[in-house]
Amino acid sequence: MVLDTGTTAWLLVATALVMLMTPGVGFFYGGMVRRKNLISMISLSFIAFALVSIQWVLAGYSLAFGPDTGGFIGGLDFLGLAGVGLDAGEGAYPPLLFVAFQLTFAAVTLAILTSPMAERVKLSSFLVFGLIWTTLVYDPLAHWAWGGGWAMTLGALDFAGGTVVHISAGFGALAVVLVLGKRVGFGQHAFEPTNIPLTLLGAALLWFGWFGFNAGSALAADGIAANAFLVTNTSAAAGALAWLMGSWFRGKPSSLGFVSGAIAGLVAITPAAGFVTVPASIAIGVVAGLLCYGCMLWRLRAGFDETLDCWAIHGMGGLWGAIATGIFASTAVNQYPGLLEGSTTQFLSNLLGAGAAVAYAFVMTFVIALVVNRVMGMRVTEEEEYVGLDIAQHGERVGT
Amino acid sequence: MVLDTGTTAWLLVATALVMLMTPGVGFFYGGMVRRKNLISMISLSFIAFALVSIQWVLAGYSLAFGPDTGGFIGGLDFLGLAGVGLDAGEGAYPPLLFVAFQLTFAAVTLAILTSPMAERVKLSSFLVFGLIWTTLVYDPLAHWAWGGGWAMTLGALDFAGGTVVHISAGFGALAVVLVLGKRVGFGQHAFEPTNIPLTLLGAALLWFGWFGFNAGSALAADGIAANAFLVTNTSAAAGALAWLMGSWFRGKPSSLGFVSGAIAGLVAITPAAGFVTVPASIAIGVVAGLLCYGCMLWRLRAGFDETLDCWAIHGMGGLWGAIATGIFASTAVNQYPGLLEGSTTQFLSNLLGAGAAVAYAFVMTFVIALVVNRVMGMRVTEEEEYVGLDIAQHGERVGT
Amino acid sequence: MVLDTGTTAWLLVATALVMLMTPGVGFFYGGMVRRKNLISMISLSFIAFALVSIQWVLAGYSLAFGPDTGGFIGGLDFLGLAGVGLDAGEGAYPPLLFVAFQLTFAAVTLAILTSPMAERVKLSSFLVFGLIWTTLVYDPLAHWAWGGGWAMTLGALDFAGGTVVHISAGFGALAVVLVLGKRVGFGQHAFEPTNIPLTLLGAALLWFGWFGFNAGSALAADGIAANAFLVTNTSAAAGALAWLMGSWFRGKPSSLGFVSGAIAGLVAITPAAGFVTVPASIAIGVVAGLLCYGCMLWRLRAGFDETLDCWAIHGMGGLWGAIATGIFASTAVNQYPGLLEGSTTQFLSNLLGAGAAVAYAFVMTFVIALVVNRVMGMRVTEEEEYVGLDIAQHGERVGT
Amino acid sequence: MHLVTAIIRPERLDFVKKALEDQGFAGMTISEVRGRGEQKGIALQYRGGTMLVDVLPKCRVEVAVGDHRLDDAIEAICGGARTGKAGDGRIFVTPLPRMVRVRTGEELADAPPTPDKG
Amino acid sequence: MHLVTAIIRPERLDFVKKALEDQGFAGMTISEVRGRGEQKGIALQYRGGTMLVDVLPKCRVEVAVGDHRLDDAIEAICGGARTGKAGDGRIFVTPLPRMVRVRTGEELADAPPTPDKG
Amino acid sequence: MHLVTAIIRPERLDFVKKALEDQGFAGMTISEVRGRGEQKGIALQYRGGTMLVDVLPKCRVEVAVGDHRLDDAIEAICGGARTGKAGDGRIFVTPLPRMVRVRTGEELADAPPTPDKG
Ligand SMILES: Nc1ncnc2c1ncn2[C@@H]1O[C@H](COP(=O)(O)OP(=O)(O)O)[C@@H](O)[C@H]1O
Ligand SMILES: Nc1ncnc2c1ncn2[C@@H]1O[C@H](COP(=O)(O)OP(=O)(O)O)[C@@H](O)[C@H]1O
Ligand SMILES: Nc1ncnc2c1ncn2[C@@H]1O[C@H](COP(=O)(O)OP(=O)(O)O)[C@@H](O)[C@H]1O
Repeated sequence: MVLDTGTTAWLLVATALVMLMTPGVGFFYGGMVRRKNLISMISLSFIAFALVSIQWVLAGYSLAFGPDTGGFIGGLDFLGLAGVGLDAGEGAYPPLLFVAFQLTFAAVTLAILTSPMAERVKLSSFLVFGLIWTTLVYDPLAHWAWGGGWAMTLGALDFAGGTVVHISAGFGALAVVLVLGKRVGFGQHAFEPTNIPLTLLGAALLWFGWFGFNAGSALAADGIAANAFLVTNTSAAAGALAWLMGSWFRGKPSSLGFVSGAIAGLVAITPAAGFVTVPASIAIGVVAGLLCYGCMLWRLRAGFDETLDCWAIHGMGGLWGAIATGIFASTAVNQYPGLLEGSTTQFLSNLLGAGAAVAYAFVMTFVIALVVNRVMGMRVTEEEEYVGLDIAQHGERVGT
Repeated sequence: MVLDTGTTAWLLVATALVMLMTPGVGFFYGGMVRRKNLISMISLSFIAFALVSIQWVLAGYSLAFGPDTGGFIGGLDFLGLAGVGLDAGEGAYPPLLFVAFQLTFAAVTLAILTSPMAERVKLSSFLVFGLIWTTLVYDPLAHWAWGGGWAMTLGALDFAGGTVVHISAGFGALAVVLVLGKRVGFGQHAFEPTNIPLTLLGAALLWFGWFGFNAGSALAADGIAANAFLVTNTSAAAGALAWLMGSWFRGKPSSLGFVSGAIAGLVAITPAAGFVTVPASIAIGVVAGLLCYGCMLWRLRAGFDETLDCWAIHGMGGLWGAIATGIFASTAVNQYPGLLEGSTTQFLSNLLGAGAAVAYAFVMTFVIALVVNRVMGMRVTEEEEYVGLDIAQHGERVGT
Repeated sequence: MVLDTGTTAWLLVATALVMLMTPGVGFFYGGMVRRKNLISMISLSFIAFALVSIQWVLAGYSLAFGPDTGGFIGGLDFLGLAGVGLDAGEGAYPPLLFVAFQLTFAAVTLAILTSPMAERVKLSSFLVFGLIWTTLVYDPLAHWAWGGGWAMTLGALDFAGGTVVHISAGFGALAVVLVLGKRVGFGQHAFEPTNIPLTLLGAALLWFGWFGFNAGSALAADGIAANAFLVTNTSAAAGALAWLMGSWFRGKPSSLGFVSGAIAGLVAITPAAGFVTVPASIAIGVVAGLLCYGCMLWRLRAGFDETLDCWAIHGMGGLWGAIATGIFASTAVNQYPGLLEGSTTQFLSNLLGAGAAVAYAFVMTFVIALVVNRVMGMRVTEEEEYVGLDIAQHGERVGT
Repeated sequence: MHLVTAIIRPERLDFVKKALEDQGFAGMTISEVRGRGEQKGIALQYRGGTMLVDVLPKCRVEVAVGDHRLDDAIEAICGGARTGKAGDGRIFVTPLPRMVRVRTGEELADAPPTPDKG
Repeated sequence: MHLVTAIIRPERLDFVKKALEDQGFAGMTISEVRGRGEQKGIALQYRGGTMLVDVLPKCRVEVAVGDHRLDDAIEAICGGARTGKAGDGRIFVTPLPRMVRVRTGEELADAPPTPDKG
Repeated sequence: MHLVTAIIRPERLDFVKKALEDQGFAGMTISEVRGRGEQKGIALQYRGGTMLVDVLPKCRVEVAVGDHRLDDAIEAICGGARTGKAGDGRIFVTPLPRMVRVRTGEELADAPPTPDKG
């Protein structure tokens, strides 16, 4: 195709917006841990971004978007971005820009996955784990859904990464927590968040960046992008208000509940953004807010220290989003009808795509975490955990 | 018209930029209240955004931009965005995108209006008040100026919302403070700001987002947008330096003075951004900085607890901006001549448009606040105010 | 040329992104000073932005981009932006937008230069110094490289300001520290950073804004912009990981090291972004991270109180970037071959351009600082330094 | 001498300072604490979990005073800090046999000077 | 009366509060401090420089108690705060000849009331 | 035993710590306070209003010492904290009849050990 400057302009910006989500995750998570682990928590996201940035241009992009191999993984043709050019390719934008756009998705996924490692992971092991995980879990999943893999062939819809990003991080988190175990003292004494305004800032950056995430996934500056933009915002608002009301019912309407609900709404609309209408997005958001809130309550009761609720919000929100896409997809928006418009096939394809991702992410992550833990230990010592990771791992502290 | 990808790209981004202004208001305001109310203050903006996001797609857009009814309000044709499409309409962009763009304006206006409720409003009452206010005050005002209402017919110029957003919030704030009254202890002991850097961050996000606000209001990626961008920045800088110098004259040049002046300059240039030249924007900014500074000093002397100076900065800055637009509008920029180019009509139209908005916003807000206060009480109890709204309303505290 | 909406849209956004870098510098620097100087440190950046915003539209743009006078400076034809229009000029965008875009570069440069003044500069003197510096140092350097000056004629490549912005600020900083001297107590007791998360936030905003800085400098939404975007990100990530590893080797891998390395990588890729490939950008980033880390260690050992390492990171990173551009420039990306593709000329031109900028920035800055210091004193009194600049200069303190 | 340590409401700090100054007590040390007296606790909610926040922010004011002025100091603090509601605070008085001025190293026998003496 | 000042691990605060409550000590004042006992120092790194951070965050808990309940208070604190490892903290006991309730201005002779008495 | 409480300039903390260590005083508790001695107040401005900030940040250092080492501790602190200008700080000495190590529950009779003994 010939290069379209409007589309290119939008993709440049969308890429920058999604990039901002990774530090956003860092601040969102960081504000909720204890003060002695704040720098560590933010740094995990920053480091995840840098790590994946390098991995992606060297190998990740090729594994995800290289020529299909058996429906499972991409070929090695684009290692080091060999042959990926500046002139418009299949789309109306430079292929290099698509590389950059997709890079930010891969990076933020690893950042989201730092939730179950909060306040206890060893930095060196995180680097090793992260590198393996993004290569063996993220890259194949991206290939399945978007790179010509089996799920794409099957017709499972994932507009902007509900499966690739959120299910993979969410169910991966569940696996990680099984290997890493609880923080010392979890369930015994209260862990108070260190800086709620910082979490609110992170949430604001996430909400802001998510416009690039979802509307950018239209890969064009057109009506689909506009639809994705508006349903994204609507679902976020609906999720936020739903969680707020839900927690009000049980106690006080906390600001953390509000932003958690917003993230839940954003996650759930992600796979659906280019396929559903605004009214449907309200339903998707409300259900996401209430469902994820319920899942969080359950995991607390069950005593899982999946510290920052990556599973409850991203995992379950993403799963609901994949199902909801199969239900609400509408030909009023895009060419795909969902269950409500009579297409059982679409619904089942989406179910299958999501289910496979759940299983693959959970099992593979478990194996990787187990191996890394066996070989080099994924946790710091108890003494280091007591002192805090800021001092123990980074030799720094928040400030005076 | 046919869809233009460049215009669409710019509007997608501008919408995201304006969206970021609402948390920006939250941080800007939040840093200036006492520590025990910081989460509450930020949350009011976040909640305002979610609330208006839902109201707007259900009814607000239709009331503001539906087919005109008597010059006063839009019809109900677009309830739930029925019939608002993805394909380019009257503009070179998808109508759905215009919905999203305008949504962010409606949301930020309610956020700005939280100033006089700081540290004392009851959350449930704010939700009710906010819903009524955005429906009965904001939506009609938006219709008057932009949706085909009487002010638009008259020819009153409001490029990006000096009247609709800033006058309505500013004079609404004056009305709210009459109903809500002062905080306990106001005028007796000093209320020190809890976190000035957070306020500076909020100001930075506002300045950044305002480029979307003003330059986005060109609804095109063209020369008018470029002009709006540059005069916005210039007026902000001029306002900031003017307030800084003014406060230096009376004492020390505070950082809060600097950013307040910047906001004053941004507010004042808002209605004028697409109509005036860069040199005129320096004059508009300097006058805004000094005028709003004077108004703030006056309201402090007068003992009004309009806590975060929404009236002094947005109300009076917006009023000055509406007048300044009538004075400085130049055919060198756009087709409209102002007073300096001999058009008394333009000047008077703008005066009338602004005056009507002042009166309508003040009276309607007063009535709504009065009724909500009578029915459910808009203030927390004195005991809750003493403990702080973070704990009392949200069950949270800033952190450790 | 005829106006292209895609290009215009991208430049509007890129300008906003670069604007955000100036508060980003403020937060980045601010988090590293002591608590009693935090507001002052942030404010210096904010004030620099406002000051240059006014200077630029009045005179700076004309001096930099007015008709060439002897290869050294631009003419006065565009004073007050006379004759700078809204319709597309030589580029496919409104000339006024180019003014705004370039304005943000001039502003951030002065903000970067506040490093050696940290915790000791007198605000009034900073205003005077800043005004003179941007006029006599920045504007000529911008003219040399981009406005038709001798370096441009010579063919020295500086894609986005490695020389104009970073070398000028970095070597200017070295000169300033010679005049201003050390902070009281430097080298005697430890100065602990007040708020590392704030520095991380600043770094995130810088990384984000830098996409506008570098990819925007393509002045088009095309393949060069896409290339600039991706190499920028890659070099930042490489620099961050390199510094992290370097500091790990000597002790603990600090988060401040990570972000310093990222900035180093961003600085070094700046002049090269439109000319080099992704693999080259990894090399550029790694060398930048290690080199700047080494320079910082050296200046600490040497006892220079160039407080926030503007010289080590921006000066030396910029110098390396200019050289690296001469080495790695590739015809696979743009029309210019570098040393590796056999062009010694390109390499030498770049060396000359950078060398001249180093000399000019250092000498001129030294003279200006000396004169301002002689006339009005650039430092606060020792008593004010002890109390802290927030109270002494601004009459404020961070908060409770 | 005695060291008078008062735990007061943060918003009464200015009044306490004023009252002390009026009595000639210029030197003082202030810090932020949290405390609980007879006030009831408040339940905080944190993403589904609950924690009891039963302590509220208070200011601690410490003043070293000579024995003959001890009652004046206590009275001044009570006067400035009192609102009449639960949570007004407490005053603790501990013996202070010695006090030293760092700048000079001198032992201060009595602090602060009585207003009549200067 | 005596003022009991305990320097404890922050994460044991809830247990100490609970233990004190169980013994009928409701009033207390809490603040954040940093401290060093027999624990070794830790070297912090700051962009190339190094600084020794040898102090770790602790909580200070102050309780005013009547003399006949002093041992109960100490025991309660020790019981709540102990983990058995270095860094568990210290308790300082200083004499408290006088204590005043600000709200009423009354001198409190004994604090807190013994659980049997009320 | 006595509890030595020093209010010093924050930037002298490292020197005071060093001086105390040199004398064998390892244990200490540090906190942030604000204080006013003979220094004049400073007027803060807040968006048009004015407030008097007359207190400046200080560090409080507490060291429990045996009676025979009391003067050594005071001297060490003065030596480390002194700059010779107003604002150098004060040292308060209060009696400390009892001290308990939480980890073991043992009463500590004398703290810290004299350097010769320990
Ligand atoms: N027994 C005590 N020991 C230590 N501090 C106390 C005690 N009782 C009260 N306080 C402190 O005094 C503050 C004010 O308490 P307040 O509720 O006014 O006490 P009361 O009304 O019981 O005298 C509390 O927040 C706490 O910090
Ligand atoms: N001599 C002392 N003077 C003042 N505070 C002390 C002293 N010794 C210990 N502390 C305080 O007690 C805390 C706990 O110390 P810890 O290491 O448990 O002491 P130890 O094991 O020596 O009794 C320290 O962090 C410090 O705040
Ligand atoms: N009378 C007092 N009571 C309590 N604290 C005091 C008193 N005098 C001084 N201080 C504390 O000592 C700190 C140092 O005071 P400084 O100005 O050096 O005192 P001076 O020179 O009067 O001895 C003050 O900031 C304050 O915290």
